[in-house]
Amino acid sequence: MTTATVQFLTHEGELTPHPDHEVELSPDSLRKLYHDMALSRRLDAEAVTLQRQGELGLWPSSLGQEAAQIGAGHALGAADYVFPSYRDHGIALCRGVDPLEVLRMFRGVSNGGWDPAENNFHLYTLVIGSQVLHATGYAMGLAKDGAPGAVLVCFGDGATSQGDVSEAFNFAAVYHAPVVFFCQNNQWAISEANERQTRVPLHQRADGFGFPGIRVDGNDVLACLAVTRWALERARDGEGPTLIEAFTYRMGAHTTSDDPLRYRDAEEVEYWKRRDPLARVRTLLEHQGWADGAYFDTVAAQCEQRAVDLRTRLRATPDPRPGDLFAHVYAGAHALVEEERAQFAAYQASFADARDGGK
Amino acid sequence: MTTATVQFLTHEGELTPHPDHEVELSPDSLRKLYHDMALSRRLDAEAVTLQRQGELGLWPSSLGQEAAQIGAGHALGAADYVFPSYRDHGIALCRGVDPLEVLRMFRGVSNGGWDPAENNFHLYTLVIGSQVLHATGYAMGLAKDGAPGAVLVCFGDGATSQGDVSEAFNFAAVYHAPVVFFCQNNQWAISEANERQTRVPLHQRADGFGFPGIRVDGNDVLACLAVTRWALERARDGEGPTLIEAFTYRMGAHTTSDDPLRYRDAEEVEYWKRRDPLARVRTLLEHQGWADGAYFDTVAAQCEQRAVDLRTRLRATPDPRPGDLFAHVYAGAHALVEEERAQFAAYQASFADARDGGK
Amino acid sequence: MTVTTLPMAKAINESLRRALAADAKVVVMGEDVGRLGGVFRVTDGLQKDFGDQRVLDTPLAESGIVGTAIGLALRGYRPVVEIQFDGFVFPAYDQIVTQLAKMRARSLGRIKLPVVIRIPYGGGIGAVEHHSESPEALFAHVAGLKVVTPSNAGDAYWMMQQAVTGDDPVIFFEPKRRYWDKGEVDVDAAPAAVHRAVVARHGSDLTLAAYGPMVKVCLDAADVAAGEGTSVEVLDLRSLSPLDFDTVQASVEKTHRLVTVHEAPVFFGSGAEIAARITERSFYHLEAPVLRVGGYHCPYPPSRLEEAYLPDLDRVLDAVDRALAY
Amino acid sequence: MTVTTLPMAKAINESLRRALAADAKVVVMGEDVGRLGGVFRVTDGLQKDFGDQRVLDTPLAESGIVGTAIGLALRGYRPVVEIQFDGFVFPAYDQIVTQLAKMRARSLGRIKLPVVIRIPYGGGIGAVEHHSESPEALFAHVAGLKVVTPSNAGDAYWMMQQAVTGDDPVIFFEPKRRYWDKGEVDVDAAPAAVHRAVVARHGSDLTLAAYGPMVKVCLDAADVAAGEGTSVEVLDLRSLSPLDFDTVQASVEKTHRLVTVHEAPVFFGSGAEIAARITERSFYHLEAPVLRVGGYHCPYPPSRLEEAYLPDLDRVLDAVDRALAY
Ligand SMILES: Cc1ncc(C[n+]2csc(CCOP(=O)(O)OP(=O)(O)O)c2C)c(N)n1
Ligand SMILES: Cc1ncc(C[n+]2csc(CCOP(=O)(O)OP(=O)(O)O)c2C)c(N)n1
Ligand SMILES: [Mg+2]
Ligand SMILES: [Mg+2]
Repeated sequence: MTTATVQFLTHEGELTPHPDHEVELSPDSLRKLYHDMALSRRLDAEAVTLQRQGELGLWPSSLGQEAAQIGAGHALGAADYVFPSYRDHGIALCRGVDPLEVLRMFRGVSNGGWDPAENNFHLYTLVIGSQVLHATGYAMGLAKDGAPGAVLVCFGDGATSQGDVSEAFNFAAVYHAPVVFFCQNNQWAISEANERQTRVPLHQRADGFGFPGIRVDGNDVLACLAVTRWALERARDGEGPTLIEAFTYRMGAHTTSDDPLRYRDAEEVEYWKRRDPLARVRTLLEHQGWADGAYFDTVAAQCEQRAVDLRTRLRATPDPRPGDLFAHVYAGAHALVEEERAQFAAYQASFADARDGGK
Repeated sequence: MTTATVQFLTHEGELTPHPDHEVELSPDSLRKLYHDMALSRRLDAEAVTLQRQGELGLWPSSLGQEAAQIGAGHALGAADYVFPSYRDHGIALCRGVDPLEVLRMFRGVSNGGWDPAENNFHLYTLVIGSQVLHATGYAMGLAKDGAPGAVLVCFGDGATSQGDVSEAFNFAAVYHAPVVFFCQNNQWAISEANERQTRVPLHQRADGFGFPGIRVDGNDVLACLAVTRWALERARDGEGPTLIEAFTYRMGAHTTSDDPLRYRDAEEVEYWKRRDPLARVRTLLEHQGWADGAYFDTVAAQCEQRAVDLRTRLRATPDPRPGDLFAHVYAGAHALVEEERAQFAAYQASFADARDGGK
Repeated sequence: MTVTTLPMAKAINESLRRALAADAKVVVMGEDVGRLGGVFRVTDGLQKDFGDQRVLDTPLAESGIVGTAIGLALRGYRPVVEIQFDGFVFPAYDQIVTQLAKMRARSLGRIKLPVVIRIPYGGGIGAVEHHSESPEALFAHVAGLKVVTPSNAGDAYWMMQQAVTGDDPVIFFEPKRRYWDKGEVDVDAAPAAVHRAVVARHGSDLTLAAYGPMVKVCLDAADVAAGEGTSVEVLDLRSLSPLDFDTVQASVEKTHRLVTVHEAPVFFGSGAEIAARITERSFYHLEAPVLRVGGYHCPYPPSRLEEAYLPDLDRVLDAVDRALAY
Repeated sequence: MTVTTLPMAKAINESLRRALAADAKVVVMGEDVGRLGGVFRVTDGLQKDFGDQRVLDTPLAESGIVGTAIGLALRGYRPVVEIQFDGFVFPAYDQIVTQLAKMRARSLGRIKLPVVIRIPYGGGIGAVEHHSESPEALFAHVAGLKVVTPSNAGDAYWMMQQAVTGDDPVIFFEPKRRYWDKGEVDVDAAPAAVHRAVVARHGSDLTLAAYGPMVKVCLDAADVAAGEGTSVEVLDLRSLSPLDFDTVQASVEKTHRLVTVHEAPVFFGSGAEIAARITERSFYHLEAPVLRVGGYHCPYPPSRLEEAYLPDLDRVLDAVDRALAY
């Protein structure tokens, strides 16, 4: 594969044709991409605010990665199955997952929350790299079933260092599994820059396992869409796995617990602000005459409305009940869980009694 | 790197010049290589016999891999440190490890046995791939110390599938560690052929991590020597890691417990017999006029003598004492170990008492 | 009733064969399980009969095997994974502990992961390092996993059926030194309810609680004890998570003395949990503290020392004597 | 005597600083330990002061970190490894269990591996999944490892000195919810001998045995109990392998009642080992069975449930009452 970065849209918002890849452009599709990116950004900002207000325990912001996520999200078909990492709120949005579900998880209401089967969107995985093997196994199953669809699995630049990810690359290659490895290289793994993780551009990792790796401008939604679509089609057509390295930038902190001022320069952030994934689409929409100020105002208002709605619903989210501890540990019976559940209930009741007794 | 296989000596025993690599040939050095290969083979055969006779619990034969092991072994300098796998009896020989120590391990007398510091030859590692990380860490330490020498680490084709091995490749690349990854691709991991482990030739794995990978004819001792020497020099010169894939063949069973007739064809074995690593050196020695029948008889007699000696000494090897169980668990004191040691001694003594009491 | 006499390895083989035939979603996977039939031949002939889409020789990577098995289970499969030896399960430990065990709870019960992980375990076969260990405590401590281990061919057959058809992940420990011990297998009727301990031998003076490879040792010890006038009850626990404390309690409240026996190290081993819980449940019934027989706090030794390391008849009888001396 | 008052995190930082200054072979390594100073700032400033050859930001791969640390130790280094959170130690579990723990015995004592693995552990900080676990039992069961955990700043300082300068691998569990609790650190005199439990509060009616984050909870419970006329002795175990049973036994033979407290699940947890061994040692002294307070047999719950899950003052007092009721 070429080591050049696939780009369709420069950071000044100009279209650049690409020899190998293409994407059809229409006012509607471009506006939809813009809309989803704007919504993703707005809800992400809302989540950061909600965390500051104590409504969430933690939030890993996707700020700056909207092109990668919305591009990949738009490439997916209904039969495709996604294994996200923990920062893929944009893809969740494209899949139709209620953002409230994602926030509930970071509120500490559940460790997962949504129904993966409903939108073919698996739960977030926090143990770095684990899900890459799950995705590969799922893809092996798809192939066994002769089912349509492919698997897209998301992970970060840091994750590529984990043995599990290399094992997944190898299993996928050996079994020729219909899986697209979608690495969002946001250049940071918490405080560690790419050179602490790898000596070579990450898409090159695929060469060593025997399938194509390709780098795409991760801040160019059109390129991300086109390349992901291409890779998914390859997978569906039985051509095996692909590694996509979406080269992007984590504009914010690693999570709301993190302080990036300790480890990276303000200039770097400024540099990447000028490569903002939304700005360039906005420029293109304007240049093409496909959207005007009124349109952008409408989008902003819609997003605002969604944010307000999300905030309201989150605040109304009840805590789980203590007895839920024991609810889903096993599918079948487990004597110890039953014993502890009963002891716990009795213990809880003794408190209620004590309270009622006016203690 | 070239994907062609480096070869100096065809399997008919003819010299073929190589554009990138060379090795100086002298009667003495070639005879020494032959001698060590022959000795390795003879002692290996002795070990198989000893296992059949119940003197060993298990033996993983190195039959067929003598060129790879003796070639690599001769490339090592005194300051280099080796992390073997569990089949590297030929390299152990080159390092000066008493073969009895290796046999003691497979007799079940110890789980390791020799002193790694004595010959810069680490203990065998049975958990596939683990030692590749140890080697990388050791090499990182060498570099930190500014010490001379490099690390050579051995592993098999199957091992390349383990996450640990990929992690080691990546650590070595990132830290530019002076380590040579010496993969003996004997084409089988117990019953699994290469295509169950990888989609591409294994030396290619290195590309994805950013250092050179090279395939060498693993049945050509001259090529193995030259390429390993080259890679070790690169490492010592601060040029970082190299992956060598020595393409060879496991002529025997995986271990004495294995029955390869269940999973591979006789023709394949026959094919590789014609590529025997010793035969071609013998032919070359004869063609060059550097050795004659008398020489080969002498070598055979020497090897026989070593085998007899080994057998005698092995048979005289005492079992460890039961109390040794507790001997080396910790360096410092550990109350539980002391308690159990005392209980065990008392229990053992009670038996002696019972026996003495004529029970 | 169709009873046949089979070695345990063959009973498991037959059970897997039945599972593969009954449900197209059952897949068997692991290192060397296909063409070779596994290093212990437990999967012998399965690939030949069910094809390489059902019985997969995998790359040599335990994390990869379990991780992809989880993915297959998410896609509706029921993978039965073989780990070649006890000591090689640890590369997969992360996938087992953080993913396999927890994903059901994480999904609020929406996801089920019916993955069976078969692990030949235990010593006594004169093997090299890492081939004789008993790591069951390291799995029983982890919520979300079931941990079982048969002691005989009939149980092995049925417990495998239960494991494969159940909807929870099961760590299935196979006592490798009993693989060739023959036993009766009734393919029509399961010998005991799932996750129940059974009384392998009735007695009244003391209870021995064991599982897997140690059940036979305990039965032998009970024989010898009987000759010396002591009536020993032997329990075969069969399952460690859940652990059938009711059966243990009932036995102890009859015999008033309990000795636990396992190959794994005593320190933080199964015996500790059994001792602690039974002492709590039956405090006033115990006439002696629960004594524990097991491995020492040292790495599993080289094979020429394993006789000294492993609990055997004498060590069990020694503990029986000590318990009776209270 | 040079006593300063420091939060535990800072005490460990100072201890690492002292170790780095005292011995050029000490290296600190892990994810984000350098520039960032670790997510809990325990290694804050160390890279700045000792350079990136002594304090290494590593690739994101726990097996790689521990595996290369073993290699460095073989080369004569004394690596102090940070695992970012308890739930992320499992990718390294294979290297820890099969290599780090066993290599000394494998080499007949010729190899020493002075590797310290620091693990911030435990809950109570409102974190997401995998960030609140207490996996200590999974290490204590493994021979060849030492397992320690301080409960206060002074101990943390000294136990780290002992861990780094000792020649055995040490799993060093740091109770993350106590990181910011201040305590006195005397940099001239170690507060207690290595691997000894200490009596954190004297009492006569019942013994509470705890470690790490639960010591404070037990001290608080003892306070409340004192107000109700019950004199509770609190032991801070400090080390789980080896575990100082002598001190526990001495206390129990005085108070006749024992309750163990830890955050980890009770099933197969530390409390089981303590209960089993102390019951064996002090059978005739116990007036009640050893009761165990700890986590339930479920995955660590989402943070809005952790209050229900974690042992707290009330649950400890409930167990105290139950033990006294015998
Ligand atoms: C196995 C494991 N180790 C460590 C962590 C702690 N951790 C959480 S995120 C992170 C960095 C991940 O970086 P990257 O893969 O680049 O993803 P990004 O956060 O940039 O999206 C680390 C080290 C973890 N979650 N899992
Ligand atoms: C982690 C681990 N898993 C499984 C095994 C069992 N096992 C021993 S050797 C072997 C095959 C190794 O093949 P390869 O790496 O090609 O080396 P070779 O035996 O051919 O020299 C396997 C699966 C092991 N030793 N370690
Ligand atoms: Mg990143
Ligand atoms: Mg091989």
